[in-house]
Amino acid sequence: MRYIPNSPEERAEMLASIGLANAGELFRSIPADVQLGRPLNITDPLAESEVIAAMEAMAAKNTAATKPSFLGAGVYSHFSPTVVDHLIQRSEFFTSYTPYQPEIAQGTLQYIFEFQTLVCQLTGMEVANASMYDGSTATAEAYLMAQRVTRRDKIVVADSVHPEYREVAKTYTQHGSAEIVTAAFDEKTGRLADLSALDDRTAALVVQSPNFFGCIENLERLAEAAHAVGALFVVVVTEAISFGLLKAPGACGADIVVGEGQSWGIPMGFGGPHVGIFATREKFVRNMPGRLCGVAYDKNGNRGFVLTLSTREQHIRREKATSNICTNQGLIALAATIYMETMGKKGLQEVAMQNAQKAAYAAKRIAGIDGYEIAFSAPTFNEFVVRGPLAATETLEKLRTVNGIIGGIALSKYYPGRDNEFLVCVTETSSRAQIDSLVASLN
Amino acid sequence: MRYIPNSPEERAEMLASIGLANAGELFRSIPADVQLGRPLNITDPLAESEVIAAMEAMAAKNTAATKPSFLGAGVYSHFSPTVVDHLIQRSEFFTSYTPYQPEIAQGTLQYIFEFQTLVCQLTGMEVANASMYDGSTATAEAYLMAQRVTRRDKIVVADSVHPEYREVAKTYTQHGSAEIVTAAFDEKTGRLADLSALDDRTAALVVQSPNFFGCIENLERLAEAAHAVGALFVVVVTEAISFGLLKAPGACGADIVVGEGQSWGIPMGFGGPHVGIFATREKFVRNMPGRLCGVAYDKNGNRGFVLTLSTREQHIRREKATSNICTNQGLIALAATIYMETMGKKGLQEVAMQNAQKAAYAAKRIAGIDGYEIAFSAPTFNEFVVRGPLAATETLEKLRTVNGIIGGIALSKYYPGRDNEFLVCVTETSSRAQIDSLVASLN
Amino acid sequence: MAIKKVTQHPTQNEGLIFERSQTGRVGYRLPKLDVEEVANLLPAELLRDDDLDGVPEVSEVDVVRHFTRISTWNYSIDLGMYPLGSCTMKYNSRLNEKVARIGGFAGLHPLAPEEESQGALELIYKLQEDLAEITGLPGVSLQPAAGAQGEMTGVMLIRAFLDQRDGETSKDRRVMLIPDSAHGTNPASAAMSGFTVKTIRSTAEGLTDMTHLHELCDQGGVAGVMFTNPNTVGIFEKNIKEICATIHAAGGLVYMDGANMNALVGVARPGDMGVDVIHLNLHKTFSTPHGGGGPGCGPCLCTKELTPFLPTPRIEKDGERYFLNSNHAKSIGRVKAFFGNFGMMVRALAYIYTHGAEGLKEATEAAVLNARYVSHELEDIYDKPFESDGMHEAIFSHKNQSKKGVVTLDIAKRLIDYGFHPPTVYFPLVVEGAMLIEPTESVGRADLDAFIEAMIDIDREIDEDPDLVRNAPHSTRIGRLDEAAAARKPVLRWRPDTDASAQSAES
Amino acid sequence: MAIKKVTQHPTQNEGLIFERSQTGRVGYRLPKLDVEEVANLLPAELLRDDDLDGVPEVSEVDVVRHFTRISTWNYSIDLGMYPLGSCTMKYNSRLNEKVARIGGFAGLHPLAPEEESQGALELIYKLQEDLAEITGLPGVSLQPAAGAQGEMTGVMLIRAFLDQRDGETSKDRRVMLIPDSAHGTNPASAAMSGFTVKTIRSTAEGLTDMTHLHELCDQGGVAGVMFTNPNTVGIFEKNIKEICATIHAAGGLVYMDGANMNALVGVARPGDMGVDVIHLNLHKTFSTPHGGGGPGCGPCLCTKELTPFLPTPRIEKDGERYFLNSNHAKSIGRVKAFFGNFGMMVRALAYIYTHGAEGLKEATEAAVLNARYVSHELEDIYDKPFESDGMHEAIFSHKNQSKKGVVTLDIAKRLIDYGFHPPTVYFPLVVEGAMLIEPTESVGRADLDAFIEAMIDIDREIDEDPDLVRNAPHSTRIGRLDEAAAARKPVLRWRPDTDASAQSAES
Ligand SMILES: Cc1ncc(COP(=O)(O)O)c(C=O)c1O
Ligand SMILES: Cc1ncc(COP(=O)(O)O)c(C=O)c1O
Repeated sequence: MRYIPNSPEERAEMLASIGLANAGELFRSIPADVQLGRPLNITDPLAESEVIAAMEAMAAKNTAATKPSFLGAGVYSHFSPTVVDHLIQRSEFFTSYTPYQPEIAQGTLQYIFEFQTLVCQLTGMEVANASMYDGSTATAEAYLMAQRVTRRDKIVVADSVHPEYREVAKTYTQHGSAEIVTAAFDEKTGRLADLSALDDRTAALVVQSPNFFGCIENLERLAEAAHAVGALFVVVVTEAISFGLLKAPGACGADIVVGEGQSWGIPMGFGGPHVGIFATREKFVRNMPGRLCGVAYDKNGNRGFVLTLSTREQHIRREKATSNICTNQGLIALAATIYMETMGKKGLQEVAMQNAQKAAYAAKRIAGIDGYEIAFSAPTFNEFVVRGPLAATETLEKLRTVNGIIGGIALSKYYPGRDNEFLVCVTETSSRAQIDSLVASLN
Repeated sequence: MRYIPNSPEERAEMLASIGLANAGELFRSIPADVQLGRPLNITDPLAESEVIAAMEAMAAKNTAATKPSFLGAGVYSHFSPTVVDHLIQRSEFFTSYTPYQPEIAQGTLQYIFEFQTLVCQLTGMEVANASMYDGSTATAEAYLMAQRVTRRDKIVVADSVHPEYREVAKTYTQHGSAEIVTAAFDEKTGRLADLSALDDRTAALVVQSPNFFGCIENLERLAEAAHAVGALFVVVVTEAISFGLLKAPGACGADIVVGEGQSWGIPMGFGGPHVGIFATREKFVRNMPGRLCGVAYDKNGNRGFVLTLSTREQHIRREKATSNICTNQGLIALAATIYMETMGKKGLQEVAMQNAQKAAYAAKRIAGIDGYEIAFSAPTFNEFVVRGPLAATETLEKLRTVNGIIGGIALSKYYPGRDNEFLVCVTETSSRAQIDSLVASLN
Repeated sequence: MAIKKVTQHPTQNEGLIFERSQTGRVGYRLPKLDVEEVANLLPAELLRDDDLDGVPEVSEVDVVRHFTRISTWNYSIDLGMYPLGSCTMKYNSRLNEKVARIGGFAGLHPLAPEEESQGALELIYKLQEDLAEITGLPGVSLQPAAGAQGEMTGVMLIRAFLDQRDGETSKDRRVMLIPDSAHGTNPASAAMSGFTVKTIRSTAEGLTDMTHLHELCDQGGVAGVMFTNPNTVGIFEKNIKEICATIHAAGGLVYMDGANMNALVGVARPGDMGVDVIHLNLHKTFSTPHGGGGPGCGPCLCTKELTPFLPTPRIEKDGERYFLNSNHAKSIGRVKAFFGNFGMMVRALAYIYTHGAEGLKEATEAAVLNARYVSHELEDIYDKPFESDGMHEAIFSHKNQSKKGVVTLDIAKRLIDYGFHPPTVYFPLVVEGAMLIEPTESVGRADLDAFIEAMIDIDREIDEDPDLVRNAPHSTRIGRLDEAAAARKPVLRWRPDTDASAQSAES
Repeated sequence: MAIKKVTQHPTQNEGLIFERSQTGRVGYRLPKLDVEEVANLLPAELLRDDDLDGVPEVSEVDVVRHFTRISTWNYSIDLGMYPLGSCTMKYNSRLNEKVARIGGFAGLHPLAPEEESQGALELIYKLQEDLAEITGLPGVSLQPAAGAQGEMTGVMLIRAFLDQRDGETSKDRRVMLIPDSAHGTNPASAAMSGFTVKTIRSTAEGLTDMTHLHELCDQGGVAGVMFTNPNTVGIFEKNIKEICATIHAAGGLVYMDGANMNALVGVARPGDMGVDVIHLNLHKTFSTPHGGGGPGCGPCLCTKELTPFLPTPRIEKDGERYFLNSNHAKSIGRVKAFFGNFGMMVRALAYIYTHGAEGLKEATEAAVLNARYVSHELEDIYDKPFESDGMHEAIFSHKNQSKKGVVTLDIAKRLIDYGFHPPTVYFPLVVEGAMLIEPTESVGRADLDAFIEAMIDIDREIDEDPDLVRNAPHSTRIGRLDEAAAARKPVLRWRPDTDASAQSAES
């Protein structure tokens, strides 16, 4: 086996040197009746070229990967500079472990510190952690943290938060004391409307902006409402590119900002691995889940970085930890860091602007088709809901089969009853020609 | 420009700090009448995604790259383990210069030393250099070195040496004193037959094995003939995979072995970059062209490596140098080294055996088609000449257009008059199915 | 000394990117906007007004040099032996990296129509089948992003099963038994599922204390046990069947932490031991890169009885067609958006294909042999806390050395000077000054011998020059960092006033 | 000292792969042979009988660790400033690496039918056109594999032109004039084309000595001149037009070595100066990676008059179709099999596309500015041998320091301790103890300042502690190597008896 350095000959010598006759004796401590005693029913070893062929054959069946697509809803098509994937393939980065030995892990620790800083800068928050699994689990952890901080149990969550995020949060909280109330959005604007559920038992008001329908929420107003009842204001962001253009949640009064960093140069990869972001205010830092990296000095005064405030974490606190998370999304956080730094201030602004402009162009063109309208009136970033004359599933199926375009997501998948509506996403990677052919095909 | 660190602002400051008003003044020493004074007539800068799109558009027009192919003739399709291309992309390797500062280039020097050793082991020679441009220029340098060593000028070269190699050697030697005589091959065996040109004015007998027709020469016999007249015996090898199976030229009496290392895991890449190999006997080392890496020690007795015997080279010897070569094919030599070491003794033997077996299978099948025969009787490795009923150009064109198979090379391209013959190459990357469909299509 | 004067050494003293930033530098170029630009597209009050203050401005060259330089400060598997016990730091195949990047995988949107993502569903399905065969447990969910999430998922399966089986009275079963040697994520995950933890003692041989286990079961209310096998000291729980039987008899279910499956693949299957549910760490046993902290993939596998409760959507097959099935009424629900860390699944399946059945078993044997070899060579010099044979890990305490005033941390740091990554230290807690050494199968004899020689040299150094060891490492860019001070006044992000001065080799 | 005892440090003391080899290790796996295996396919006397004796047997893991470890002993552009004068060590874009690996390029056989390789021919053609525009010379061959081969090609064009122009009498024109400051490849290439070399002196300002040039021309027999511009001391030959005129008047042709084109792209064109033929180094000016020694690509460009003599096949266009044209009767012939180092052409065109006209000029300006800045900051401390402004390089002699017994080599080695690659040293020969510094445009001000500070520190160290500098480097794995001894008894390959013992940090 080419991944095993020691040859059968060497292994035989080593066995002998520790007084064993054969490899079987290594497993003497396993009772015979639980030993398998037969070969696994798994393929014979494949050659390198055969593995590649098998994988390429499967990949080729993913025909959607090569078609013009307007899918968004939490995973976005953005261009990632070549340096991102090249640099994360430095084996010093991708073949190292969690930096528990700081003297030989400063490379990892320094980029985590840069990631934490960039997340703070973009979200407008004071502290951010080293990453969560993804936006959905980060949202779930926000529910739990809000309960810890406020010692209250009611979570008021907007109906327009990504449905899969709400499902995950429900799973995470099902055995705790949380009471989850869903707040409806306004049929005209698409924004969160009904805040009646907010009361003095409320731990958090949780909203997404731009929300699942692409509508940008009026965060300041919502923050006031939450704070008025002593609840935390939690803002979820699924499209991290929006930070380049839209007012930072932190500047709007958010107490916790969670979300998905996939847009920062991470491949869509059928949904993962992506990277969850989690940011909050300094005063809540000891209630945060996940790893934190901080500045430390050696005895010569050299600056370095270490994992810190670990007393929150499972390996110290065990059942009393703020979360059970251990392995996070380190390498993806690195990719996101490289993306943000390569794009830099100007690039993050320009790419956000291009997304907004192209989406606006597409929305305008589509609204111009008779029988079609933009379902909600609130301002949008790079996604919007289209209401058409037919069932969206039919419309999209026709686009796919007749025109070879993946036109978007039928809202009915998540919002039963909303049959004629579908969610369209337009990023900097959609060319005007592709948008025009979408419009032509709808026509 | 994203590759230029200093911003326009910074550059303005730097200009000021050295007392210049603008960038134009940097070029004061260039007379105005030779300054361009207009923008170059070249494209505007493209975005990263636009460059990729432009390149992929061109690459897509190279339809041959994705078709089953039986092309050989000096460039071969072999599988390269993934580690090869991954490791040469370590920037410590690919972004470093020729190792003129050994203390910070030991990585490069050590692999050159390993490359030299591996080339010696496979060719059966005593010394090898750090690489030449390719097999053709290595062959040309062998002509020149043979003249230097023997102080004779006549080069007897087999007609069955790669025609492009002979062309290049002709170009290199055209202004020297060399007299080149071509020796014909035997129409039945395909092996070098006529040695009548050998005489006491002969500097070298130059043969290729397996030769251009795929036929394995009887090197021992030829070596004796060459040595009998005091000429050097120069063996050219275009298919380096053959070393895994065939007797080493060094063991057959070769004085110089030159050839092409592309088969050692290097992409075909439309003909380059590949890597020329050059090996000879210890006693001729000071007459060799190209760089040599050798063992050296520091004052603490630590073993290291340095470029050595440079007094042969242009930067010291100038017009009296053994060659004008400076930049060589370093990174490709690294790739070849990684390939040889990854395949290892057993892998180099098995891949050679597979090539021979598959080619033999194909030859047998093709010979079985009526109207078709194998043109020459000598033993072959992974290439052979097929003689068919029609003009080879027609046969191949039909295979290409009708069956989508690139069937080989019409010999008439290089050997006018040999109209019905074409050269077929079968390597480990041709599946039995592909071979069978070639046979079926010819039928 | 020689380098003392060098205060600017770029590769040694690369600052934070924010310290490199210069107004006006750019590292990107986008295509020109190809639609008419609409002025004030959005109301001003929705727009950012801080001009992304503080976000760096650097060129592509700055980025490449920055990350290349700081990368050289890391140790990694590709540099050498990385014997972190419990972490299974084995070779991360390049082939797996390559196939995970194939466009048809990397460029696929998770919400693409099923008809157009059959290959991805097929891959997940095939991996599910192979993992089921390897563990002997038929129910599989690949949704969990890492081991801890796999644990939470598994524990929730137990909870859901009990709630359905016992109805109301299930609320009296909220005790999860966990050995004192367990990894911290076990109790943490149990707590997230509403269980209270009771700790099982370990015996002198490093095994679960059966009498204590029976006691605890007799106290009642036992929902189940979470144990690791081989356990966290690297010993196989030979009473495994009795453990399972005892728990089952007490009406509870058995959760096995599969982090140590590298000792068992192809040799023994949890399903055959009586285990009800398990998680795997594809980023350990199946070699997906640990990436400096993640990502991982923590599949949860279970018995037929628990299958109905698995997270949805489940990836199922109908004839030749693969599809997502969300209607499993009893499911605990989704634990992650979409389908989990798909990219890790591609790598893991490539790992399985490359090894095949025989290779998987060979890897297990080689991994256990390497650990046993290290244990055998060092047991005369370092205190081996348990008699019984270890499996894939060798464990030592610092007893012999601490007498001389040198502790595990010092030994770990000194190993760095010898070119090795230290083992896992001070875990598990049941062993004083634990050094948990997991060589994995990816280390050859020469490197093992060098490691053993280093450990022996260090023990000698402790006699000759203890301070040399106490002040280690000496060969790194930076010395031991004051972690206590760091936690007292945490600085968790850069700000314009962050002190960069202290980053020189001098000050 | 601290690390003194460490004799086995794997990352510091990785041996040769042959020393790692163990019988039975394998690093590969091929598919099973899918045809019936024929026994003794070939006569025994043709087969190898040495069982590939000595060829290593290692696992894939051994290979990855071996090369990763030794790679860390290299300095590289990605680690920092690499100011080798004349070598133009600029940033090697990752984008270029990516596009060069696109399957349609990397997997294309050079003898594939023209109809099925149009994209590759198109790429070559487009690069030819852009290089012609950049140099102002219309004839292009991309066949030469590197600069030296481009020189040989160019000189042969001159020879062919003269032979045709002068017929028989051409044999009386065999003198190639070359400045004493020229790169060694120039005379070597001239010799390969049957020319004898006469050396032109340089003036005190570092320019071609015009009077000497005229003298030499008057002596007759002049076939041409080979000069570099900016010349190898980094100064633009301001008399360029007169030089060309003089040579032309003498019946010769003008060859310009284009290695220093990074100072001119977008600003001035050799074709407009009267140059007849030039080579470029795509691995310098157009950023294709130098790869630790190669590969390169050395296009040869020439005037319309010389075009008929260019190597064949030439890549030409007929309507929309690109094709290979071999029938140019006057061609000097082929200089390389197939079409040259195509992979480098892909990278170079990507470089041109990324910069565009404006970016190419911007790079030239930035490169010249960086050099001028270094020159300005150091000229008070290091002896600047020439008055005139340099272009893309700063040149100093060690005059000021050698008085104190420290020479250029020592300064170069000490720079290593400061984290920089030394500049080109002792070239060109016309400057005593030359330090030829070419920062290129790829270095930012902070790194330039650090380099300048290092040079100043070293000068101070020479006063305070000259031995510190004389014994440098101190920060590398290995000290200065005894090159003389190495050349006296050359060991050029490993053999089973090669001494590996001396590879420890101790001995
Ligand atoms: C025994 C054990 N259990 C559980 C875990 C948690 O797995 P993960 O880090 O993937 O969440 C680990 C890994 O750290 C472990 O070693
Ligand atoms: C001035 C000059 N001319 C010619 C050459 C030779 O170019 P190459 O090394 O590509 O053959 C070089 C590069 O070393 C050079 O610096």
